[in-house]
Amino acid sequence: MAAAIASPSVSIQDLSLNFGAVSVLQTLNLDVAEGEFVVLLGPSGCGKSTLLNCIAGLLDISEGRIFIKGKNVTWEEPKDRGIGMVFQSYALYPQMTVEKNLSFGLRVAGVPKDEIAKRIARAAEILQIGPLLQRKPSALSGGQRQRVAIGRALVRDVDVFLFDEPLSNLDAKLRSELRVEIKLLHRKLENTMIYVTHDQIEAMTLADRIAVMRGGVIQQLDAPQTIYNRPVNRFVAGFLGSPAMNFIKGQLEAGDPPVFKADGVSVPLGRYQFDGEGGRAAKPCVFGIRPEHIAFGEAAKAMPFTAESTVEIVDPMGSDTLVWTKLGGQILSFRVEADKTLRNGDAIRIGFDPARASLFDAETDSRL
Amino acid sequence: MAAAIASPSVSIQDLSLNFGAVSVLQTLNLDVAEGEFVVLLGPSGCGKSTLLNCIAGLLDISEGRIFIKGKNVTWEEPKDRGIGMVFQSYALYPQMTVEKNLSFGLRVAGVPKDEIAKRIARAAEILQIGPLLQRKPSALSGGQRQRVAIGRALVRDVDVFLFDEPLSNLDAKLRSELRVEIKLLHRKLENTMIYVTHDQIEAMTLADRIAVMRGGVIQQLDAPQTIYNRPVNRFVAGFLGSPAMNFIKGQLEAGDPPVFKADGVSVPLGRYQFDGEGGRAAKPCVFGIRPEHIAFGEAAKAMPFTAESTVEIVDPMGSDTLVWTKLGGQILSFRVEADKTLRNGDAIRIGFDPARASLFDAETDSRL
Amino acid sequence: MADVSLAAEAAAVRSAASGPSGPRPRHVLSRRNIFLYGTLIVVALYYLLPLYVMIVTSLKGMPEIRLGNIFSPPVEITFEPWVKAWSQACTGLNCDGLSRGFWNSVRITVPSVLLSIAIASVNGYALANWRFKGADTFFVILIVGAFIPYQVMIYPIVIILREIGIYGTLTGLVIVHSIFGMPILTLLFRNYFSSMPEELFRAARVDGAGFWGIYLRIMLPMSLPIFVVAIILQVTGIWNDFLFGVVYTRPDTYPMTVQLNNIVNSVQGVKEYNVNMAATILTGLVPLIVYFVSGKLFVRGIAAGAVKG
Amino acid sequence: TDLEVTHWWTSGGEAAAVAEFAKAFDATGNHWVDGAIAGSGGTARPIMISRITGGDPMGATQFNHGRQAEELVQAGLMRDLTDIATKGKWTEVVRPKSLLDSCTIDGKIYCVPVNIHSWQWLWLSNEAFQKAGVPVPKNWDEFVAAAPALEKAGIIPLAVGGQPWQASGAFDVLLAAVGGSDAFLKVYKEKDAKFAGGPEIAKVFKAADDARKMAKNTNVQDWNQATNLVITGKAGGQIMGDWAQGEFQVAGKTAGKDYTCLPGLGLNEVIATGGDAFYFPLLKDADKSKAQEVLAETLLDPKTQVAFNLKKGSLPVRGDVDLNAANDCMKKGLAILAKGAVIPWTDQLLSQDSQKQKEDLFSEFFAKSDMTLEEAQKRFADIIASAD
Amino acid sequence: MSKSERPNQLFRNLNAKVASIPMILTALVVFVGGTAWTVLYSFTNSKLLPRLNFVGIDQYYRLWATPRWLVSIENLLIYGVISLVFSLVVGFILAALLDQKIRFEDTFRTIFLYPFALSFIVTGLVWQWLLNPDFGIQRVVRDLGWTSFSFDPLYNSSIVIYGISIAALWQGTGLIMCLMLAGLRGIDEDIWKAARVDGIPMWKTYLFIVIPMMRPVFITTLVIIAAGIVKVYDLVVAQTSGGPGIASEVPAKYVYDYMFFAQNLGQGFAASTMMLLSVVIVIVPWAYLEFGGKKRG
Ligand SMILES: Nc1ncnc2c1ncn2[C@@H]1O[C@H](COP(=O)(O)OP(=O)(O)OP(=O)(O)O)[C@@H](O)[C@H]1O
Ligand SMILES: Nc1ncnc2c1ncn2[C@@H]1O[C@H](COP(=O)(O)OP(=O)(O)OP(=O)(O)O)[C@@H](O)[C@H]1O
Ligand SMILES: [Mg+2]
Ligand SMILES: [Mg+2]
Repeated sequence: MAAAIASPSVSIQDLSLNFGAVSVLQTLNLDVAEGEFVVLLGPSGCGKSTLLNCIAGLLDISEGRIFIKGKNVTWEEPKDRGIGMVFQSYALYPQMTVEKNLSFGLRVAGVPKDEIAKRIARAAEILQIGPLLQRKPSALSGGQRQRVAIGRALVRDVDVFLFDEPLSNLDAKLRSELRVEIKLLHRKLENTMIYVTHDQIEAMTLADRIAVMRGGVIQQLDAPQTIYNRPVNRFVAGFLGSPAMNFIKGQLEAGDPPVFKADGVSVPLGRYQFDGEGGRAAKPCVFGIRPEHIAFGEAAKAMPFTAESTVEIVDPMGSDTLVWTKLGGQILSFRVEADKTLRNGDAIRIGFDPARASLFDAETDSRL
Repeated sequence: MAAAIASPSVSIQDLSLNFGAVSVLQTLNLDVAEGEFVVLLGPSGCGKSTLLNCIAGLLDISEGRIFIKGKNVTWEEPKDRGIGMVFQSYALYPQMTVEKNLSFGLRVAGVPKDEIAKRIARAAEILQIGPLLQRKPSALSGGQRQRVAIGRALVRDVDVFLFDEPLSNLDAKLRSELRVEIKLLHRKLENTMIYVTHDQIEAMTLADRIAVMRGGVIQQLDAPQTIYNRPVNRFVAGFLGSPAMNFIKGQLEAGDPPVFKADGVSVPLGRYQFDGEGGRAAKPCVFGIRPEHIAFGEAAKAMPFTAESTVEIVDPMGSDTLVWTKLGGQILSFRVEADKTLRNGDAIRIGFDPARASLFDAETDSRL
Repeated sequence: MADVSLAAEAAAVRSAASGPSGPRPRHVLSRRNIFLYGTLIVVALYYLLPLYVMIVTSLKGMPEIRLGNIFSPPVEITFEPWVKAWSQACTGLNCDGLSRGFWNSVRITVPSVLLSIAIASVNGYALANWRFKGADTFFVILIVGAFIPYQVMIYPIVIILREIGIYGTLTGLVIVHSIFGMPILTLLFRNYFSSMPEELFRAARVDGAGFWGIYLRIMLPMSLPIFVVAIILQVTGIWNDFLFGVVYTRPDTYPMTVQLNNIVNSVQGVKEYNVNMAATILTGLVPLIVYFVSGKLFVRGIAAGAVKG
Repeated sequence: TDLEVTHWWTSGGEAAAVAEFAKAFDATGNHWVDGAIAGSGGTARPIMISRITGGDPMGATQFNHGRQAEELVQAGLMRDLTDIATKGKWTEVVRPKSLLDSCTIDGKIYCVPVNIHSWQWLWLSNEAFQKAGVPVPKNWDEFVAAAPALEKAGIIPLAVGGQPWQASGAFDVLLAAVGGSDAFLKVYKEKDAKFAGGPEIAKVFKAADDARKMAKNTNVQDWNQATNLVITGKAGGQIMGDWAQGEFQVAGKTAGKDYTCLPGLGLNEVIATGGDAFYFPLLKDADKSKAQEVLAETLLDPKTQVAFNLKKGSLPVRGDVDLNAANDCMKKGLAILAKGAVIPWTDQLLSQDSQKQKEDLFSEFFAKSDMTLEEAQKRFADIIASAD
Repeated sequence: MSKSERPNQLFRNLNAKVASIPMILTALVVFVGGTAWTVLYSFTNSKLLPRLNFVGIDQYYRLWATPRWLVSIENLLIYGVISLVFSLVVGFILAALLDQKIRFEDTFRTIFLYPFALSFIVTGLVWQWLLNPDFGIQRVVRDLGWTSFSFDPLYNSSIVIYGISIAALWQGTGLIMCLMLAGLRGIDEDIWKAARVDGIPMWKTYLFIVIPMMRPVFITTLVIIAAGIVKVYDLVVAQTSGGPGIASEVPAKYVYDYMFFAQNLGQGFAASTMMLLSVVIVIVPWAYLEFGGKKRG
């Protein structure tokens, strides 16, 4: 984890939250630096929306404190926290036109008319909702509503933006466009953003750091590449990446280099970077390797580790094809370009570089 | 478009629908075969949900006819159409627990108690909502609500399922799991499915055929690979694929082989498969090539067409990296593996096979 | 791991710095509470003042009322007016007070309330969710009907009931109550149902529920607050109704309001204010109990979380 | 046989009076089913009429005798009582004769008058005059003269409640007292609009203006609240019908000592014969029809009459009964009746419609001190002109 | 191909139509029928019993020449505006206060609502007492030393109609509050959250977001109040009987008095036809805009 941030924009300390008997967040700590873009990732129901709601001051927390811009806002009203928020359920004002929805907060804040018009025009352009400005939410499609909800946050001039899955109902094209827009916006405004998403591409491309949550606890908070390449535990490893990381159960055998052994395979781990020394002791462990890190055919030969195998299933996915095979008696998938013609039963050679693998303690699931 | 299906499960004929002055669907025709899995794709607001609602009988259509299982159901009640539906907005019954939500349709249909219990147990297992069964929708997270909404359709034993973005609020892991489940379910039940999604992977992996819509009109209805590789027009080409297809404006020059010319580049189209003869005449056109079909470095040399270029932007995306460069004075992106280290300004060689490109008339935007 | 402990340390350092933490405190005497409860209590006093006068008066004897101050508490508390109102006051020759009509009132009120709410809520539901051609026209007529003074309709209704042959029966009265309750109640339900998210209705239709299924199982449980309002309206209206109760029934089924009216409304003769007050409070008790009990059904935010968008 | 009888006598004294009828009727072997509906006729009448026209008539029903039931009779819904009347020699016993006239339509008798209520009384509080230091007046004029003294003592000279019929009734009483019986009949019976607009009636309006000024501080609605002002000495007097006496009695006051009653305002000692009567709807059931006959006879039975009227505080319709138990004021009334100084009351002379218009006029007149006498008289004449 | 025909319109939504039969019958037979009957007889000189003895527009002529009718109309307008404005405002504010998750909500709600349960025959009397200058509030205040205090709204012709409204509000706002409360309870929590984040003050949230969302409830309330206003009768009778003089007369009382006291049905019918006519002129166009046309109100 990165060192403590000197003057965090948003700082959450020992936050706990219960809904009656259900404990949703447990002594959660999170520091977000000024101007940072943090993405919250985690399985459905892990408490991401709840966390955002706590930061916004919309839920009364059970314990802990929240600082925004160095100010303790634990007991502040949402409006005094300097935040803008996009709700997962949109929460548009149903009787107002799109334009009114966008401008209402500004008008209340007393922003001058032409300034409002300017900001709305800008948001409408970014979000491509110009022609919808005079409609009411009930006459909009799901994606259109979502865009209006984003627009409502965008027009506000605040330090901290909270986005709860703002792009989930949009098509890929629009999504990638908006992703770019949000990134640009962030660069320009330099405000802090906390962003919940399910889309890993979104997470990877947008985030300065990603917080992976599970059951109300942050598992890992790190730069996207670190999270992707050096997940701290098996949950994080498995959660990120699509298609998911392959896991092969086996045994770590001490030695120099240590070797990973599973049914008929042994992978020398000379190039693997252990997390400290303790990890090198012999113990049952799980070996993880991402499908895209597995080479095949000619390329495989160049890899530090290679093996023979047969194709079990071929799954075309448009731009690439996913191929399922077996290693050490356990299922393994890897990606090949879509034009490679492989058939079930074809004998193939695969290979990878153990330096890119991840090794987890079979018991504690944490990285070795 | 594929030839008319002999005995379609769902057949939509000349369907039009207006909301007052706004015309949302225009003389739309769609035949879905028995047991087929059709995915509707299209930009936000193009009328996908509206189309599903029409099929379900929830909107009174303005014109046309709808057949389900050979029966004209244009004026039938939704309940008499033998359909199950997942709503984009979930539409859970707020006063009922999750369990009641799931069992409602069955209880209405008079399914025996133990049968209901069995089906719910199964749906709960698939959707991982077992522990939530006694909660009310208001105590669920967004994703959990969505799963309940899916469950409500799953437990029903119907011929036609209509899914409106059923996975949009789920995390990647769950999404891919459910995708598999839905696929398996479809194989097992062999019922017809019409499925709206924004996720191209979902569309590509699930669909027997994909219908790409735009502004209430179906642009192309074909197998996923065909749509991906041979889009009928520039809209479809640009809409599918992420990162999106590169488009280069230029001129088609007749000859044998015909040649595509743009500022300083000329691509011989000997290997390109034209749509009929008319396309070969000289005219302004747009040349489209997908980022993943562009080879780089060594691999580029083997390609029928190669060119020199410089790297403009490098955009890491986790498993791969997107590289932006220029061709014929126009921007071009291509994908390289994440570990390839490229820097802005690097001189590189790229290449591709024109057979994999798509050529569009600059005026009509349709495929040549 | 080292980093984690470092961060924790840093956090520990900062949390030593004092500042609010934990749940937002709820001050009993916050400005908001003082304003809120202050306003409520002041308004409540205005509402309670007449009740106070009524109760005080009902506990005084007539001489004290003749002379005294209406606000002064009774010098000598007497429950006689209450006893008299309940069991001794005469309707003409029958001197058994309000108790006489009590069961009649119950027998009139229960079916009338049930029937009128049932009919009107179904109407409202049909109008809001199953619009058919011409429905609006009937509805507008109904709304205009809400403005017709009851008295004007007495004779036409007498004629109608006479022609169907249910004049003077309990059935006739129940129907009359349903008819006059219909405009307002239908409006009430129609508007409430139409503010419900349409997707719910659609989902239920796809789930195979028909007209009645959706009504009973989806709409009804979601609209408890409005049913409470309807019950309040109807119980009060019908329980306190005098005109219809007496015009469209026979003496043996007169409701207790006839007795109340008799106690209160004698033009020539002595007015026993204390008995009047007691009788009024007694008569009002049944609706009051209904209010209090049904008030629990004012559930908070029932539709919350149902729908996105 | 059970016979349902509807009426609007529901207060204590009234109910006790009705009980006498019931007792007498039950004694004949029939059964009086009581259908009391309180309120004034305005509440009760639509109910009764609905019942009758709705095809579910009661056995007998009270109306103010006079013109209220005229149309029901004309519509053939009421029973002709001529036979019974002939048998009971009603024409001879009922006194004054005008009572029976109001029951007679096209030569047939349709109702049984049961009592006489008279309006012509001025009730005075002896205590109030004592306080003001003036003698208790003997007639209206003295009363008007004493008003300033009363006012000085903080006493309202004349109490007139806010209900419209009180103002209108007070005017009618003034008309008969100040204008005289002839004028009264000329206006209300002959409906001579010109006369009503003329100088003689202007005098009455002058008196009414006095009354209006004397009454201007009355801040009560109900007639009995107004009476109460007199009882407690807060007001000097009140023009009200004989039913006011009940209030004095309940309050334990004695006529002559605590209060004084002046019939005909002490100017013109006449009594108007308003009152109540019973009508019998036409029934199909032969048994009930029989019972109706019995009831009709019972109502006019001398014993029943005495018992009833003593309780009710009204005068009996038969001259041949003995009323020793009557109190002071009642005896005064009886004496006047015996002299034959009677006039018919407006109930018998005017349609309810005209009555109502009159009420509207006078309640406005009494409340609006800036309404001129000329204007009021002109409107009064208009009402008389269109009266029927 | 023949199957593609729209099915007979009569059988679409058949259940809904069947369920609406009571409403249709009521609307047609009772309201339209009854109204037509009333209008017809308003052209006759019916007295105690309805009789078809036509006299043209005589009844109307007389009606509009009657000062009491004119006063009634004026009073109705004043009373209508006052009670409409105040019961909406007060009712809504009370509901909003009760909606703050307060303690004893049940108790407060019942207190505000109880007057609705009590018959006005007697509560009218109590208000008459309370407002009586001789022994009501005025007297109490004067006894406390403020001798010039004057508060006698029921006994002063020029303000009596306002005085009547005091009791009207006391009796009627509770119900309005309940209606509003029911409406408030139907509003999605997320809307509140969104407004809080947007920094919209509570009162503005109510005014600009919540109230417009409650439009259907307001319409219902409006109709209930308006119908109550047009029909107002008991209230006046119980407190002033239309007095002092005719200062607090209202049209419904005119109708009632002339139908049943004056036994002049023709006049009563003419007056009620006038009332109905004005209601129709206001309501029908509005109702068509509100309820007709659009798919959902
Ligand atoms: N009630 C309505 N009145 C007018 N226009 C409407 C109404 N409902 C939807 N529309 C419009 O119809 C078009 C199609 O809507 P639809 O909901 O079918 O889109 P969609 O394809 O499902 O989009 P999304 O992917 O964003 O959900 C949209 O442009 C929308 O604005
Ligand atoms: N009012 C409530 N009462 C009880 N439990 C609740 C309530 N609201 C949410 N929860 C539970 O709290 C947990 C966290 O919910 P939250 O909405 O924060 O999830 P999330 O991470 O946003 O999920 P998603 O990605 O599906 O939106 C869930 O398990 C949910 O069921
Ligand atoms: Mg969430
Ligand atoms: Mg949609």
